Amino acid sequence: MVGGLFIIITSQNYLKKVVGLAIFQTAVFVFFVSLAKVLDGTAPILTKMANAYSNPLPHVLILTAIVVGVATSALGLALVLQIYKNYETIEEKEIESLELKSDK
Amino acid sequence: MSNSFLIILGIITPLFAALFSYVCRYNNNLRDSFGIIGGLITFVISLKIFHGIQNNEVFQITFFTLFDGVDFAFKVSTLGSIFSLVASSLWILASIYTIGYMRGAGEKNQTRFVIFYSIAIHAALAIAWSGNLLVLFIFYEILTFSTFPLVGHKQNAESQSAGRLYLSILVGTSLIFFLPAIFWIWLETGTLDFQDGGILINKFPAENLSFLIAMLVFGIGKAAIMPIHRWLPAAMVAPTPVSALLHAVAVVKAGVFSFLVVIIYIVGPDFLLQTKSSDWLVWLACFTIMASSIIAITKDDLKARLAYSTISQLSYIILGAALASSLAIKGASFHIITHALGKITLFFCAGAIYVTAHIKKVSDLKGMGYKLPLIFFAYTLGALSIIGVPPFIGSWSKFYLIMGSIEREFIIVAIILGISSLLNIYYLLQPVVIGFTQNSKKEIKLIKAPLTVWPPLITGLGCLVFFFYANYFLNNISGVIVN
Amino acid sequence: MNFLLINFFLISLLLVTTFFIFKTTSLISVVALTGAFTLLCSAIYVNLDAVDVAFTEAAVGSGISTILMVMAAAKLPEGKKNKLINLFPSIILAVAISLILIIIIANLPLLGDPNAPIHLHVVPEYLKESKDFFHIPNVVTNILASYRGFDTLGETIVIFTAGLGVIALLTSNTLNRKTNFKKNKKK
Amino acid sequence: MRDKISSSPVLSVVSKILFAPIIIFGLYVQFHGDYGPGGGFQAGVIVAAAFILYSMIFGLSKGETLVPIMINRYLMCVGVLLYAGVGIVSIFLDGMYLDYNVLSSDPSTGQHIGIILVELGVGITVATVMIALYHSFASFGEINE
Amino acid sequence: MFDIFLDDAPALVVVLPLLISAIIAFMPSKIWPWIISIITLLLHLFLSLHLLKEISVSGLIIYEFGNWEPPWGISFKIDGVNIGLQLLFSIFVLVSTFYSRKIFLNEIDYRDSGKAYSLWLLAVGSLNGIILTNDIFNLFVFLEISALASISLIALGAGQNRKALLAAFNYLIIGAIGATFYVIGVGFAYAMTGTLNMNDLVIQLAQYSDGQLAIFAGMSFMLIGLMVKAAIFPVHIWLPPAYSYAPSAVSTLLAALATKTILYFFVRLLYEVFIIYPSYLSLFLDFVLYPLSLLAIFVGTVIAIYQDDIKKLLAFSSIAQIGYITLAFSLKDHSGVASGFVHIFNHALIKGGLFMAVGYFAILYKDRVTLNSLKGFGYKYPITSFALLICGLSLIGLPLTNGFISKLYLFQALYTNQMYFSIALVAVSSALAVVYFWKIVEQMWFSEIKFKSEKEDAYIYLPIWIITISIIVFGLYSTPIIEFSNLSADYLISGYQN
Repeated sequence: MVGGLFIIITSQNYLKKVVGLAIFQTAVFVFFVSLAKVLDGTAPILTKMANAYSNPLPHVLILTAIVVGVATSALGLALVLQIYKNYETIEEKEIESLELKSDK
Repeated sequence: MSNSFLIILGIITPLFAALFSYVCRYNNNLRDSFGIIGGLITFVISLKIFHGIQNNEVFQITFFTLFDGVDFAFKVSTLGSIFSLVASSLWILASIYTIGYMRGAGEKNQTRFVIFYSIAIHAALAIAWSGNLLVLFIFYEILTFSTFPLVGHKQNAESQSAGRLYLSILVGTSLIFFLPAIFWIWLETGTLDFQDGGILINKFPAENLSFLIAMLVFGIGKAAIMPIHRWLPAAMVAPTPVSALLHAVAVVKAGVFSFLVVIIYIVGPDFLLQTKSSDWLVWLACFTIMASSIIAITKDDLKARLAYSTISQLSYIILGAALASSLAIKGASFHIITHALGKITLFFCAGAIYVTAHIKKVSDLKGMGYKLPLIFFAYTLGALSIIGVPPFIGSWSKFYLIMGSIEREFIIVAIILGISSLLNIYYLLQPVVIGFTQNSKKEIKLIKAPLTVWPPLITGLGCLVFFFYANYFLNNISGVIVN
Repeated sequence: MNFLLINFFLISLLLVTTFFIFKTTSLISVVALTGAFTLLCSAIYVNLDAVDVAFTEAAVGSGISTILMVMAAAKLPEGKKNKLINLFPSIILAVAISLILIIIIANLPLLGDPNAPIHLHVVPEYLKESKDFFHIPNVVTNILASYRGFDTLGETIVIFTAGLGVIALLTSNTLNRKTNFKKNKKK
Repeated sequence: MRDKISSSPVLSVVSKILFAPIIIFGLYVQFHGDYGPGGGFQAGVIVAAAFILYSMIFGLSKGETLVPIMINRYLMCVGVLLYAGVGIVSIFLDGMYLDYNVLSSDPSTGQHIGIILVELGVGITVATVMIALYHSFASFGEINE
Repeated sequence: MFDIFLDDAPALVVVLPLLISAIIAFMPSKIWPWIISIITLLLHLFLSLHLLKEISVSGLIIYEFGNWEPPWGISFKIDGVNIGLQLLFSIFVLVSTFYSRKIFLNEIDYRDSGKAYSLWLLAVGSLNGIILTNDIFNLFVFLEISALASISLIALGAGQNRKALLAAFNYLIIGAIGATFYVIGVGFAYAMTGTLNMNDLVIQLAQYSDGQLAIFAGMSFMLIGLMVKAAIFPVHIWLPPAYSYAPSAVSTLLAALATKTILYFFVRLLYEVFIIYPSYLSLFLDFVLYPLSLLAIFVGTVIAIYQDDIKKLLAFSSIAQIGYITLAFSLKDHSGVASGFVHIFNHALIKGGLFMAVGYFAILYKDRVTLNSLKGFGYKYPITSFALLICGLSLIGLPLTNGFISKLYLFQALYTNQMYFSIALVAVSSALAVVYFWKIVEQMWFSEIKFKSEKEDAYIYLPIWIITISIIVFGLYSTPIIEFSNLSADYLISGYQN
């Protein structure tokens, strides 16, 4: 998780930032789901054999969150594409210098 | 006409004058006449209110509540009636003078000028008649913003930077000090209404009073005490009628008026005398008087010299308020009138000299006394009044101020006032001396602008005449202080 | 015990993958590694008994989003090796956050403890009602569609918003009327 | 790159064979979500994957004939409307928003109906949005040629 | 029949815009999306008024989705705290939608107006969800809908200036990090309590006294996430570019409402849930929020002075104004919280009006509005300019405008808490506000330039003037705002004192 955050901050490539974001989020989801685990339990699908189930609520929340994450990265990718079209680069440093030039 | 209606009429007349001037902006004569008409109307109303106050009538009107304990209300105080009388009467003369000056100097954007001039008068009248401190503050700000276009009238780099300085000092101080001070008073007392004897006594912690006084004196930047006086000389880039407005009719007068009102009706002189919280201010005022007089001597530009003279004269009033004894406050209140009359005369003359001969500097005045005898005559009258020579009205206020300082046993202050009068003589009469004694070799073309000559003559003679009728005002002023 | 071992193994794989994503500059490789990362995650989910989540992660995370990333990467230039910016502050930040997290997680109830508050409040009701009232064995579906149906509506709308946003961004007339991809490239 | 793929006979044949089973699997996941893992999201993604596979191999324009862009976009809306509409219907039937109990005389059956409808809405939206995303990404930069 | 719907007003105010957005998304028409949006928002306003009526009778509405009792299901809660905000929201959204039509026609290709209005309604619905929701995870969902919708809208500003793309991208990355932090926080809170409902959370937190460290950490993560979203000082960097490069109508909506709704939830979380641990709360308020607010006020104002681009200037001034609000919220007493709410209301109106006017100028000037480009606008477009002037004076906080009322109550709150240094800082920063605002006025009226002007468009200046007049009216007659704010503070603070 921290690695993802690390990538976001240090990378200069916009696509890599999106990837870093995805990793960051996924890591958080893994942590969240691990809260739901019950030792010796099974998946929360009711059967006659099992008597302990893992907690289904975090699963539901994370389902939602995964979809949200995908939506975010899709939008991010679209933005990266548009940025490339307009700037012809997706490196942060180069765009900054381009903008500095155009301001003058 | 009911009393409350009079107030409304008096306050909105200048606004209507502004409106009509805008409507008739294509007809110069018609446009400029509204200033005079409006001045006459407000003058009559002010006079009526002045007499009504003398007869213990109550002039007050309340519109609505702004927040707990504070209404949007007007209520004329004794001091306010005097200030409104000064402002409205001088507006008539200033309007006449403006016509002569603006046309003679060929300024642009005359319509805008006339409109904002009227709005400034509106604000000044509303300040005079405001019923509580917040209403006063509102119109104080309106006055600042409406005079900004006048100060920056010429729209060149110099006037723009002067305008910025003007605005930033005035608005800045009022937002940083004045408004918080108002909030403070409101939080401690729950009201902001003007009352005889003040509202703070028994409610406000006495140990914090000097702090509050400091916030007020620095917050009311229009009173131009040092070190926040810089805006006043800077604003000299404006046309002379504006200087007259600033120095005599509205702006600085509104400043010292506000301060006096706060001392008399909010803090209460008794409370001040008990706590002696304003004694430090006496010394600051003395310092301002001396320092600005000395600076005035070094200035060669006539208007700049007059500006520093104003700063020193304003501090007389603050000094009076800070002394807080009944005689000193009487003198301070009366000084509003005397200084207005004297200073407007001087500025009218300076402007007239500029329009007719295009001279700004004192050293260039050589020999002009013979060419412009009427103007120089008026100038002399005004200067003598400000110096405080007896047959002129200015001597009264100085007399009372000196008496007040002796009453409070500030002997040194009395001495300083004397020294300052000597300095006055030097820097105010020097132009006259130069004008009549030295001869210039330069040929100077004169432009005729008769409308700029008569107003200073009238005010100059006024300085002389009212000396004998001073009781007419002084009786009224003595009602200011209820000891 | 097996459970913990497998978990430990998968998580160390995750760390290795993350490190390589960080190192790699070629965008396509980054994307491929990300796909691997999410697949590993879904394996972890299975191990944690979260089959629904694992299914979704496999389908959505490593399926669709990898496809999208590949397509984007195909249209983008190769990544350049840049100097790392903000390296030092981000290391500090990363270490600090990790430390905080470790301390906190040490404070949480043990992994898999059936008596943690999380398993005692609210959820037992879900399990009971699913059996007695819904007659639907997959509790996740019940909660998703019924108890927390409003969240799921929101989630559907998130997806819809993203779709709409991408359509507006990539194919709309507003953004594409001035310039054109190919022309820009030639310049 | 695409030319190479579509000219390869192996790929095109395999994908044609795979197409139908993927869709059926998707539908299975969609409606079997009550009993095993799965549901609207997963199903939507799987169905979308089938279409994406198809248009990857045979080209965008071919894919477009399968699911026209505009229809796909309208279906996006229909999915959301279906979900939100179930809520509105339950209000009509004097229940709270998204109260499935009132959809049928037996609350349990009502829940079943509600869940199935809602999951269908989710499935439609997810599938169509994914196709739309693919479309936008694939066609980006080429539409103005 | 209509009554059936009225009973479900809490759900409908949120669902209706979302539902309608799906209908209008791909409409090929140029005008119908707008008309439908207006009708929807009229209904929305009607429903909000109905809610107000209900609240004035009962004082509290808990709306249970799917008829599942909380904490099992998701619920909305409407009480004195949010009813005022809900009403303001309804009215402002309606006005700004009315305003947006001509602006969108200029800045966005007409063929995209369906999509734009669909995104607009999505943003509206989700922001409204943030106001009403009583479930900490549901909030995350709404946060994300609103973030995605507004990011897309901001990116549409790239039709004017490509920097909008960068702004949107930064917002996306930073916003997503913030949201993920929030989710971590929710995870911790859930792990310790097993519930997501805010009311139940309070009850459960009171039971589990051990493992407090995890709870504090959870709280901190949630707060950090929300601070990112609300653009509280050190994490505000996404806001200025996002507001300034978005299409003008969008900046209006975002500046007026987006951060406000999140701030509202922020304070609700603080005073309704975290109140369980007063020592933690006061630690956070005194040593985190309070200094950050002061910094925000100072830094925001100073940076605003140096801006040349008017929309950027306004955005930085927003940072400072958010600082005022959080400063008020950090005071821990009734007067502080109430004054924070007063400023939420007033600042929403002021900034809304300013962005509207500046947005119109951008259309008239056909480029980004910088200080230089405003030369002579005061004479050519007097109606809009005058509105701008009034809004600006209100921003400075001069009497007779609602900005003054805000300042009055803020001063009062600070004074009763004896925070003299803050008073001085607020006073200085409002004086500095004169500097940056006066630069605009000077350009508009005191510089001469000749150019061809168009006639002002009533469709645009009418909404601007509605806002302006409300600014004056609330300056003169502030009772409604004060009462709503006091009500909010009553609800929040009563928990604190017990």
